[in-house]
Amino acid sequence: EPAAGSDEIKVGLLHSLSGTMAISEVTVRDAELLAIEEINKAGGVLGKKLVPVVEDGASDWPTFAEKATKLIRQDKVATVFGGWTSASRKAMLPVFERYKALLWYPVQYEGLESSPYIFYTGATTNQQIIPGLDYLKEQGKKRVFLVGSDYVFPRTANKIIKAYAAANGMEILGEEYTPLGHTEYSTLVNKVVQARPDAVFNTLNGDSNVAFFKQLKSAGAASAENMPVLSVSIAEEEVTGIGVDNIAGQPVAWNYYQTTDTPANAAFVKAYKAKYGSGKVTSDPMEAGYNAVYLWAEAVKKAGSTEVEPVRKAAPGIALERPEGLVTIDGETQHMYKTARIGIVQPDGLIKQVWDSGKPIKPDPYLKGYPWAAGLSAGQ
Amino acid sequence: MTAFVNQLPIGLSIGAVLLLIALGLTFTFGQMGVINMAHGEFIMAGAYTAFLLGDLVLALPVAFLVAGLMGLVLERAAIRHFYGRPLDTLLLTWGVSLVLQQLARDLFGAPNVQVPAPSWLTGGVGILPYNRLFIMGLAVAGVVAVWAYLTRTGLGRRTQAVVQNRQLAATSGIDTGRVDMLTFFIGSALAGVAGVALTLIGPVGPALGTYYIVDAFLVVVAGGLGQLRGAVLAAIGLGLLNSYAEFWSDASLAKVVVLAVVIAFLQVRPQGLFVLRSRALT
Amino acid sequence: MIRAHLPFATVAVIALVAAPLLLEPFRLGLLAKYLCYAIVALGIGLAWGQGGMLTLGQGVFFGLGGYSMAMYLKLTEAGGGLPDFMVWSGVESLPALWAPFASPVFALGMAVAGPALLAVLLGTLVFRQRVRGAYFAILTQALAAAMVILLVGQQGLSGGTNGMTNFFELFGQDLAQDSTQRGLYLVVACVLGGLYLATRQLVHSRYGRLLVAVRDGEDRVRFLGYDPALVKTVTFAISAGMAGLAGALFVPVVGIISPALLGVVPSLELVVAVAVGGRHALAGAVLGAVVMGYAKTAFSEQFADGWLYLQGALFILVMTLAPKGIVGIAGRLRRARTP
Amino acid sequence: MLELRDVQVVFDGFRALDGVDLTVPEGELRFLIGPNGAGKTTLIDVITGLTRPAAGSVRFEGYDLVGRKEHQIVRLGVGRTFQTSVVFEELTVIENLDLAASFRRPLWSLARRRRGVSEAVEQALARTGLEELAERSAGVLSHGQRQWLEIGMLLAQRPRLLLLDEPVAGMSKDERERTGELLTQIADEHTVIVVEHDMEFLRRHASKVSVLHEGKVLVEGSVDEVSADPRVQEVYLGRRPSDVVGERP
Amino acid sequence: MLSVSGLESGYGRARVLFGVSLEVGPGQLVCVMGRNGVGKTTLLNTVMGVLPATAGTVMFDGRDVTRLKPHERVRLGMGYVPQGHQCFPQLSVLGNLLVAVEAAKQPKEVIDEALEIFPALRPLLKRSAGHLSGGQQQQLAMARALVTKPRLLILDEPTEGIQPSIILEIEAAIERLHASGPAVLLVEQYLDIALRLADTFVILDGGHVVRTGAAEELHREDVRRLLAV
Ligand SMILES: Nc1ncnc2c1ncn2[C@@H]1O[C@H](COP(=O)(O)OP(=O)(O)OP(=O)(O)O)[C@@H](O)[C@H]1O
Ligand SMILES: Nc1ncnc2c1ncn2[C@@H]1O[C@H](COP(=O)(O)OP(=O)(O)OP(=O)(O)O)[C@@H](O)[C@H]1O
Ligand SMILES: NC(N)=O
Ligand SMILES: [Mg+2]
Ligand SMILES: [Mg+2]
Repeated sequence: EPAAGSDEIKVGLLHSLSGTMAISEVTVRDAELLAIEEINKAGGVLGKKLVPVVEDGASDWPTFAEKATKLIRQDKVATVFGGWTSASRKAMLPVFERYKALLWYPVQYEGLESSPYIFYTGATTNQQIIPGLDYLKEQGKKRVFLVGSDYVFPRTANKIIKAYAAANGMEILGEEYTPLGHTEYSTLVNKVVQARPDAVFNTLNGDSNVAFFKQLKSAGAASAENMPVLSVSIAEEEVTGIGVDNIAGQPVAWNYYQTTDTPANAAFVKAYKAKYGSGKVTSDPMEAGYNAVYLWAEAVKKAGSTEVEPVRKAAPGIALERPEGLVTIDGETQHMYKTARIGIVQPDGLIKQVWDSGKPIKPDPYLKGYPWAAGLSAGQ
Repeated sequence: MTAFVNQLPIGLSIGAVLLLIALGLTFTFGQMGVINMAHGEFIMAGAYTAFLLGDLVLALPVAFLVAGLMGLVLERAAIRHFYGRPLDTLLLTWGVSLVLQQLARDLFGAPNVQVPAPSWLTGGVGILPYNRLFIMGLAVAGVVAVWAYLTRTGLGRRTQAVVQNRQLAATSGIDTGRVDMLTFFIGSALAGVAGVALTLIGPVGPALGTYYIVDAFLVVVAGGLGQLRGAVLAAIGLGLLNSYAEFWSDASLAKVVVLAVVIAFLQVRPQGLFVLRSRALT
Repeated sequence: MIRAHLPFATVAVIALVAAPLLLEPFRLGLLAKYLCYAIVALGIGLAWGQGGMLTLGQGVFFGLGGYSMAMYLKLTEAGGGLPDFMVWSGVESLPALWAPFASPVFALGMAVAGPALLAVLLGTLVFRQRVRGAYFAILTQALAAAMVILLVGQQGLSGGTNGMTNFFELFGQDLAQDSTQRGLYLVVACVLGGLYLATRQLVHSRYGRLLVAVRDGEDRVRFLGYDPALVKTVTFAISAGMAGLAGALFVPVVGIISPALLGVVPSLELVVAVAVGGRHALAGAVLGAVVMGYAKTAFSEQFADGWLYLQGALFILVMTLAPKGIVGIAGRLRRARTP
Repeated sequence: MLELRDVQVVFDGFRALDGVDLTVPEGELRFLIGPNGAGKTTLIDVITGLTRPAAGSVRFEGYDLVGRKEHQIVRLGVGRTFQTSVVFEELTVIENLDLAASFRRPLWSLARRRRGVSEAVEQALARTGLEELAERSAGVLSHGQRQWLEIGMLLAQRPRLLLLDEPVAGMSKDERERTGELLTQIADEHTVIVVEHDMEFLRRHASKVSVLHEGKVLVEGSVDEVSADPRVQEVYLGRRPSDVVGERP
Repeated sequence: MLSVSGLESGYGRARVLFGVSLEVGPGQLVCVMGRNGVGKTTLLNTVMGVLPATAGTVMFDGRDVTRLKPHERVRLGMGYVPQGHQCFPQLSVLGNLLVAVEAAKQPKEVIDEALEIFPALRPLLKRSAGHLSGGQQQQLAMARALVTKPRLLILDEPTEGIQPSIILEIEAAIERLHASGPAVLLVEQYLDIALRLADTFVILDGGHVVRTGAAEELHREDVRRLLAV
């Protein structure tokens, strides 16, 4: 066990390295390791080297809680970068609050949350889902079918979508959930096809996306032109597994693509490929994880300490040029200002941006700025 | 109405998938009494074979061999110590399945991979795409082959003899070890074939096997152990049930309904659809 | 007499005195978790090792117990309001199902009685029809799968995939305090010890012999004038009740209950643990749960990337080389030493 | 006491029992013989609830046995042994016997440990000569020893009607002798039905014999009457009834 | 033909056979006798390789077969009818016979020959063997061994549970069979049959051979005395 000597700072990386979520989370960990390596190469933080302590959440929420406890109490890490699913975050939240430790969570999620001990570097709903809906509306897609995995993110997202639809003259033709890991979509495809929606809003997660798109494509009835499927959980990494043929031309909503044109991104993509192989792609959650390390390091520098409270105090207002553009920490919610982007999956498997919000959007996890969403965050 | 009618062929095609994944189990589970939880990983091996070859048709025979050989190794290395203890094989093979999943993760990476579907499989008839028809055809072919093997060859008979009375089989001149190997080879090989077919409709990744294993065993249980016609009817029945239950409710509830129906069904036919009764007490 | 109880007494002293003194709070918490699993394992040892019912759905009972306790904890914490997850799931008033769980007596009672009743129901259905062996195993496995889907689908009632977490206090004690956690550990250890003694008594009684007879020759038992379905159902219910109690203890110890804890995989892991420890001896079941729990933690900490290999390999090795599990190896060694 | 009327059993179209009428009064030792496949075991199966008759009635001490579960029939006082003996291999001989003797106790009372050996078990041990093997597990018994244990379990159950399916098959001469005496003794107070093929054994111990053939009772009578019957000779005894296997070791 | 010397075997730590030796010459019929539990079945199982021998050797046709698997011994010409009317319960009667025929690579016609000896089986050919009565199963077991055309036939209480008339048939069949060449190793409780058939006796007690000799040398009363408890 590496002792935290005077010239080292231990940080925890807690992602699923086994189980169903490993597909996505391993790459986020890799991006975080890259950031740590880069920071160390540049002299570390406060003159000390960062030492990553990697733990496996094993796609199992209670394990996330246990490993988080271990990182905090046993390894006494300065902070933890970790999680992907909302379930894992919900499981870790009480642990971080109980021990007053810090978690950096890198994935887009359903909002309606802000813990003083969590920094959210992925998008909240007003930075991804609502822009996605705006995009559909702009395209004249008014009749929408909702398809999602059966857990908290899709269900909450769909609640927001329905409220949005009610306020914006959209019609929701159906709302279907399938268990995580579900792979038989013929019935669902039949339902979708029969409903003849203008568009599908897809919040399926993980392997189900592969089955869904393959089976939708071979049913032949839907094409990206007459019935686009807008996805919010499919990034570059997932496209290969789905098969480009099955998803090319479909829209996705994120804050970052590998093709995003910033100098910081050029460097990030280059460094990532150099470290992990030229065939590898980068994606939004990876970039958010990569950012998280830099943002924390910046806060530590500013605070002059790795202690939790000074870092929290120092964090608000920190703004860095990141691969996705300017990212600023919002002190009130501990979420980030992020630029929303709609992209289209290209035949080469990359995603080309077709729309962006022009500037970073202020995070609004409780959608306080949207009158139609008033009922959603009641009780918070 | 169209949607409703469409569910019929959809149910049949779900049944065909179930049948294809359960077919190998009628060998390993039905004939040998081995509850092979690694069956799903043999399916996965078939799928990755298709990925490596990049050609579905070529992959069918190769996956048959690859998965079959994996089964053979498993049988020789471990399972043969467990005959007569079927419930223990369940746990053993589950351990094997964990290791194989992790192995796949290390060999091929955690993300899913893509197997290109041959161009002649694009398109379809009505609601049924050609790839579904292909799977149905494969399932039918598999059933016929298994049926012929079990009832038309001496090997099939020897397989049954070994399971039913191992010691007597040995003293009747049957090389029980060879029969075990062969049976397990075929059962696993069929999983490989199923894996190739599944690349047409599902994800190809390390967790592939886990998605199908519970359903596959339900089919075998509902059909009656080792009963080919039982497995066929159970697969079709469960496929249709699944299709209509999901049509009227949702995918989650459909799964629960399927299970409830299987339990209810076992109230009427405790040993599954078809059962060979024996006078012997257990 | 004294010699017969010596091993148990030694273990009891280590567990009740040495462990709380020597282990850091985090490790003691982990040990408490393993001991909760050991209670489930004890039930599996009874149902499977003795009674031959390979139950692959024990997580369901564990979960029912856990959810009962979690509902109580959530309600005390909400103090008349709605639990947090209901708020973000859009539930507006407390579901009727939840109301009685505000009472700790009801919640604890249900944690044990609920699983036992479900077991009686299932047992009556399947055992009367003489469904057994692999059929029973696969049915219970499907039950676990279905239960997870149901829980996940009922997000407003159950917290969905997330399950329930964020518990603050139990009977007025702050769960974040190390002293509370130490107290919980002692409670778990005592419950396990008591159940172990009771189960051992049962196994060595006539009932235990009958159970073995049912396992090895259910049909023949009928001709001795017993109803095997009744014997099996009662045993299954006892083991389900134990799993439920374990679940109820688990929740304040670990601080979360979620469908991931009661599905096919955790249920299988528990059975595997029993097999590794040695299913024919109750001590084996308990030992197996602790060893496998520890191995999982240790392997995954040391080798975050490849620990599944080690877990799988450990398990395959024990199963193939020592079909009677760790207890079997120990027994063989002892016999080798005493000529 | 036991009365079977027109009992029929059909398996996939095959009539294993084709209208059996049989009355066995209290305290009788009745032997049942007949060709292999005549339906003797099936008859016992029907009485004990293992096989459900397609038609006919089975009455025992006024109770209708048809449709009752196996264990309920045992609780009415009907016990049996099996042609292929089935004992609990992991339990010791004593434990096997004790289980057989304890079925009338309420289930909860079984949760106590067995202390010592009950009278019924002791008697069964003595009568079967299994004392020496008492603490051995039944799994190590040889074929013949298992036969004895089966008989012991039947005795320990203390039924009023005992049905024995080829109890002396595979036993040595002395043991057959002992079994015969035992059965005669038991029949004083109980009703006993024994299926056997050993004619010498019958000659020594049987008073009344029923011959079953193709699912029907062919003849009933004393051993001599029955073995003199040409039909019995034809279908069962064979051409050399005089020197038919008699001597045993 | 078969030569067993110093054979020891048992179950786990329990030894049952203590140095058993016996010879079966070509065309000879040797009858093993002994009370219940003396180790007769254990002896036959060890000779067939079902149980491993812990010491001693089994020679067949001058070849050491002690370490061979059961099926290899069958292929060398040993046929076995185990005790307790065993069968493959879910195969038909015909299936049971075919399995044995195929394993021994015999022509299908041998089945007809076997059915001549056991005509009662003919109407039952399609029935599942598990459904047969005990006696029918025992007849099937005999037939199954016969169709492999063994050169040494090993029988463990073949007449148990069989009706008197068929016992006579079996006796005649064994007599005929062994007259036509094959040697026979027989365990039998029916002394009459044993005395009529056997060329040589081997009497076991407590896992030891206590007496062995040609039929002429042994008198009925001697045998009886040796077998008494
Ligand atoms: N489940 C079944 N299915 C088909 N046939 C059966 C079944 N059970 C029994 N039989 C047939 O019924 C007949 C009667 O069998 P049973 O066992 O009663 O004969 P048995 O008189 O006891 O003969 P044995 O003296 O050989 O023991 C046999 O021909 C047998 O093959
Ligand atoms: N599986 C076993 N495990 C342990 N001991 C056994 C086992 N089978 C038999 N024995 C013991 O070995 C001894 C010899 O048994 P075996 O079956 O060879 O006897 P046998 O002479 O064939 O008797 P029988 O005439 O009753 O068939 C017996 O004392 C028996 O208790
Ligand atoms: N936050 C998510 N995608 O679960
Ligand atoms: Mg019979
Ligand atoms: Mg014997």
